[in-house]
Amino acid sequence: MLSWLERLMEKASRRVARATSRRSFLAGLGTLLVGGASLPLLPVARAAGGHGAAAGAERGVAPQTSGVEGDPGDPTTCEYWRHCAMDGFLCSCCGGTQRTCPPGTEMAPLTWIGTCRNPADNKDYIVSYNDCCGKTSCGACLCNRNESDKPPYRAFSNNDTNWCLGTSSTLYHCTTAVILGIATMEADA
Amino acid sequence: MLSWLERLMEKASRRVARATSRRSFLAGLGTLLVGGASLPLLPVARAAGGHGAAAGAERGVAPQTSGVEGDPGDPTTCEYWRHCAMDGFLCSCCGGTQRTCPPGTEMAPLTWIGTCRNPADNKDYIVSYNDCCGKTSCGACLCNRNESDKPPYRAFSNNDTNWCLGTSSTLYHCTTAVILGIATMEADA
Amino acid sequence: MDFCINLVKQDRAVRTLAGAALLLLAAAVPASADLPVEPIGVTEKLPARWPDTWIQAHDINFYALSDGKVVIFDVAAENRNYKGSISAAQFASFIASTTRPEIYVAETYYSQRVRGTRHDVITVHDKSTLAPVAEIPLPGGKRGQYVTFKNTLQLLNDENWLAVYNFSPAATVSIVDVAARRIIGEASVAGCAMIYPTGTRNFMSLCSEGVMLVTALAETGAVAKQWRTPAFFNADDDPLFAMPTMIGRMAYFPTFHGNIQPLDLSGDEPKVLLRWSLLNDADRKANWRPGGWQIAAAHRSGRLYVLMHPDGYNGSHKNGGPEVWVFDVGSGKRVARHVLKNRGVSIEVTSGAQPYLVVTNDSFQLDVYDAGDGKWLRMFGDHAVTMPMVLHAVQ
Amino acid sequence: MDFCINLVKQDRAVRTLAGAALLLLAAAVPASADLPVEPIGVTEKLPARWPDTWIQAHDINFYALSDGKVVIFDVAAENRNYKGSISAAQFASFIASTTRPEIYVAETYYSQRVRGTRHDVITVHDKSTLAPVAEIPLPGGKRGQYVTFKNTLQLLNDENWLAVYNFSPAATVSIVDVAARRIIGEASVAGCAMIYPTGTRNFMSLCSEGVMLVTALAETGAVAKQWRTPAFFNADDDPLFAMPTMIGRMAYFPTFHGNIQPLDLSGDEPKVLLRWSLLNDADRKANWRPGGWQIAAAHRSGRLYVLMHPDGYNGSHKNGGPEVWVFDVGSGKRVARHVLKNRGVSIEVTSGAQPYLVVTNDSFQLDVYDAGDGKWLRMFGDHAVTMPMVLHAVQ
Repeated sequence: MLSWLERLMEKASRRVARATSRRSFLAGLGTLLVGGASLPLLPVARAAGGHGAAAGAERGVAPQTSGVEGDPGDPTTCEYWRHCAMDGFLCSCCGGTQRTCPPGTEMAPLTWIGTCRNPADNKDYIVSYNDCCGKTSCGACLCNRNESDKPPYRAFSNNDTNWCLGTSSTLYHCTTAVILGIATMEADA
Repeated sequence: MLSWLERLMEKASRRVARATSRRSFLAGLGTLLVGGASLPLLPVARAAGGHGAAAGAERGVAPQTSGVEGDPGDPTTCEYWRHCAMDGFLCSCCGGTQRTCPPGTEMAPLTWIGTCRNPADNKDYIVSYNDCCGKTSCGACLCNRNESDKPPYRAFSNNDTNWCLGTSSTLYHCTTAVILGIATMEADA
Repeated sequence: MDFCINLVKQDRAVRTLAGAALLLLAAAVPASADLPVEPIGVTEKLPARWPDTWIQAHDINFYALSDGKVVIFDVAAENRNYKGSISAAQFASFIASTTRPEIYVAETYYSQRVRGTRHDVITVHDKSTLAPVAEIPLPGGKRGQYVTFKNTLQLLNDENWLAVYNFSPAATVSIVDVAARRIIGEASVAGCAMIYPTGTRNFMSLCSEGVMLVTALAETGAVAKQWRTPAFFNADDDPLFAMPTMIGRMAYFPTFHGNIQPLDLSGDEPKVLLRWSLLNDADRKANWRPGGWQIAAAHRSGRLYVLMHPDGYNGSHKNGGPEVWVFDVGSGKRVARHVLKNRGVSIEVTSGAQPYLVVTNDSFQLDVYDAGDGKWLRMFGDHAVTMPMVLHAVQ
Repeated sequence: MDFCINLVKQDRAVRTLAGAALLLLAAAVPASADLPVEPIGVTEKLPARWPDTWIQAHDINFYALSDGKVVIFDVAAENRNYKGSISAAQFASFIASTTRPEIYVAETYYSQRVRGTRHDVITVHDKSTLAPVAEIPLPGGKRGQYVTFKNTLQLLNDENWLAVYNFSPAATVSIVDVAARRIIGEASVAGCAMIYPTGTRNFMSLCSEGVMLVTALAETGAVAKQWRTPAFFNADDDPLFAMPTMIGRMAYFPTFHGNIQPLDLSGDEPKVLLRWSLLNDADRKANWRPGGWQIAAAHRSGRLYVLMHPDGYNGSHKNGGPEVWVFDVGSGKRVARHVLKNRGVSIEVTSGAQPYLVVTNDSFQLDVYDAGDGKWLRMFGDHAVTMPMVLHAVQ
C-alpha cells in the first residue's frame, strides 16, 4: 500500500520540479486536478431565494461558525472563505459540516481542489471539495462559484460533472470543503 | 360483459328507489362514490404562485377554452366550472385536456364524482375526476377545491388518496374533469 | 502550463493516485500556527436515542413525488439544527420506534424508477447512521397511498409489531413482526379506515357510518375478534378529522365544526368520552374552525394545540389558519391564542419539558415557536424541505 | 343518509361496477341541448413527426435529481402548448431522432429507487405515444453524469447509431446500434471529452491541450483509427465552451472571452476555420462576454444567437446574461441585440422558417421571443418545468 503511494509521490515530485515553486505547483493542481461538486449556476443560487447574499433568519438557515479556531465566517453561506471554488449544496446545511458528510452518505474520494485564502491568517489553504453521495439532492444552501471552472475536456477542473464517482452510489447529496493543508507556507518552505 | 353491467344497473336502480329523486341520488353519489385526485391544500396552490387567481401571462399558462361549445371558462384555472370538486394538477396544463390524459399516461377507472353547475346553461352536470397515471408529478396548475371532501373513512369522498388505482402504475401525474351526464335534467325527467 | 496538460493526459489510476499523494504531501507538513489538516471521508453519526427537541418532518415533495424524504431537525438548536434525512417517497408513511434505534418508512418503488415492477416495502433505517438496515416486503401491491397520515403506519404490541394500512380500494391492515421482519397477519377493515392502536395488541378504525371498528389481535398476529361500536359521530354533519393528537393513550379528534372528541385508547376496548367544543359564542359567530393538514398537537402537560381559521365554510377544512389555540384538556378551557407569524398548514409540539410549537407554514417552511408563550424563534427554509405535510415529534 | 352508508359498505367489485353503471345511466339519457357526455379513458397522442415550432426542454430538476424530465412545448401556439413529458432523471442525456419516430434518454436508475443495483440504460420513447418502447442496457456503471450537455448523447451514421459518453473517470464513447438496440463498439477518448459527429460515422472530441481527437469508426462500430489534430485553442487562456451550436454540419463554438471558433464537421476529417470575435472595441471595454449554460443557438438562415453579459470576469462564464446578440455567420457582423425581458441562462432557436428564440430565464421559466425582432411573446411557468437547463429545438 505505502509502496505505490511512495512511487506516486516520487512521480509527483518530478512534476513539481517542472513548476517554478511549490506554491505554483499546488495552485496548478488546485485549478486542474480532480473536479469538485456537481454544478449549478449562479442564477440557480439566486433563484433559490437570494441565498449567498445575506445569511440568517430570512433565508431560513441560522448563522453557524466552522467550530475551528482561526477559521472565520459562516459555512452555511456561499461567501465562506473555504467556498472559493464550491459548487453544490453545502453539507453544513444538510446534517454534515464543512468537512464531514451528513449521516447515511458517503464521501467521494475524487475531488476538485481549490486554493482559498483564509482572511483570519491571510494564508492560502488547499481545499478539497468532496461530494457526499448516496442520498438524493439535499436541496438546501445551493452555492456556486466558478472561478477556476473549465469545460469537461479539462475533466478535473470541471464542476458540471457529478463527482459521485468511486462511491457505492452516484446519487449526489451535498458537497464539503475540507482543508488538505496550507499552500503558501509550503511554497515558502 | 353487458350482463353484469345490467345486473349492476339493476342494483343501482334499487338503490335509487331509496333516494327521493334521481337528482339526489346522483348528488349522493357525487359526494360519496369514488374519490378524485390526490390532494393538495389550498395553501399549496397559493405557494405555487397565486395560481387559481388570475389566469394569463403572469403565471405562465396561457388562457384556454374547453373547445366545447356552451362550456365557458378556462380549463387551466382552478375557477373553471367543472373543477368544483377538483384536486390535483390540471391535465389541461400537462398535455391533456379537461377530459383527456396527456400522452403516455393512463386514466384511472376509479374516480370521485362531483356535481358542478355550468354557468352557461345553469344546469348541473355530473363531473368525474379521473386521475392520469404512469408518469410522476406534472407540476403545473395545482388546484384544490375541498367542498365535498371527507376523511378517508369515507373513502370514496376523500381526495387525499392517490386514486391511481386499477391502473398499471400508481404514479400520479394529473387529474381530468370529464362530463358524465346532466344531473338536473335527469332528475326532472 | 505544460505540467497541467501532461497531468490531464494521465490515465485514471495515476490521476487518482496523484490526488492521494497530494493529500499526503499536504498532511505531512502542517505548520503549528496554521489551521489543522482535516481527514477525508468522515461521515456524521447521530445518537441512537434522539433528544426530545427533535422533530421528523415528512416532506412529501408533491411536485416530485418520487423524491420525497423525512428530514430530522433539532428545533431547539440555534444552528446545526438540520440533523439528516432519509428517503421516503411515492406517498410514503413514516413512524419511529421509541424502544429500538430504528425508524420505519412504508413506501413504494418501481424496478425501473417510473415503470417496471411495483414494490411495496417497509424500509428500516438505523437512527444512528440514517442508513437502511432492512427491507420488509409488503406483497400484493395494495399499500394505501395518501398525502400522508400518521395513522397509515402504527406500532402495536409494545412496538414489536408494525401495522400497515392498505387500500386497493379494499381496506385492510397488515401486521408485521418488527424483529422477524415479516408479515404475520392481515385484517379486513372494510368500510372503515386507518389504524388507531388501543390496549396492548388491538387497534380501532373509524368507519363511514360514524362508528368505530375494533380489531383484536391474537398473540400470533391473527385476527382474534372484530366488533363495531354504536355510532358516536356523524360524518355528514360534523366529520372527525382522521388524524388525532395523543396524550399518552388518550386520543383527541378535532371535528370539522370545532369540537373535540376524546377517545380513551388505553384499554383493549376503546372508550368514547364526552365531546366538548373549542368555540365560545363569539368564536361561533366569526365562524372559527379547525383546518389545515395536521391540525392538532398536544403535550403531556395536558395542553392541546389546534390550528384555527375564521370565516369557515364547507371545504375550508384544509385551508390552514392564522392562529393556534391552546386548550387545557382537563377543563376544556382555552388558555392561549398564538397568532402565527406565517399562516400554518400543519402543527406539532415537541415532547420535552420545555415544548416547542413547530408549524409548517404556507410557504412550506418550518416556523418554530415557544409553545408556552407563542413567541416565534426561528425558521427552517432555503429548500431544506419542499412540502413537509406531517411532523413527528421525537417521543 | 342511509343509502350512502350502505354504498360505502359494499365490497370493491360492487363499488367499481356502481361507477361503471352510473356512467352508463348518465350516457344513456343525454338531452340534446346539454353538453355532450364524454368518454372515459381517452389519452392524447402526438403526431409521429413533430412540427418545427416545438422544443424539448430538458428539466434536470436539480432539487430532486431522481425526478427529472423532458417537457415538449409548442412555442408558437397561443395555448395548449404543453404537449407532454417523458421521464429523464439522475443527470440524464437526451436526443431525438429525425428519421425515426423515436426519442432517446440515456439515464441511470437504481433497483430500489435510491439504492440497490445501478442500471445505466438508453430508454427509447415513441414520439406519438410518449411511452417507452425499448430499453438498451449500458453495462459497466460508467455513463457520464453531467448537469446536461447535448454532446454526451449524439446520433451517428445517418442516425443508425447512438454514441454515449462515459466518464468513470475514464473517458470513453459507447456506440449503440439503434435498430438492434445494443452496443456494438467502444472507443477510449482519454484526456478528451464529448461527442461531436463529423462526416458519416466519425466523431471528434475536444481535448485538454487544445487539440481535437478524431475517432473514425468502421462499419461494424469498432474503432478504425484515431488521430489528434494540432492545437487550435488554449484551454487556459480562452477555453472553448463545450456545447457548440450547429448550422448544418458547421459547428460554432463560443469561447469564454467572446470569440467564435467555427469547425466544419461535414467531412470525415474536421476542418478548423478562422476564428472571429463577437466583440468590438466598445464591447471589450465594457467586458461583454458569452455566459450561461446553453449560451449559443443558430438558425439555418445563417443567424447565430449568443447569450451575453457585461462586466465579465474569471468565473462569470455561467452567470447567464441580459442580452442575446445576433450575428450573421457569413460576415461575422452583429445584426441585432435583443434585450431580454428576464435574464437568460440557456437559449435555443426553433428550426422553422419563422424562428422563435426560447430562453430559460433565471427563475427557470421559459420565455419565448420572436427570433427576428426580439419581441417577447409568452412565458411557460407555473411549475411546468423546474430547471430546464438544456433546450432542444425539433429539427
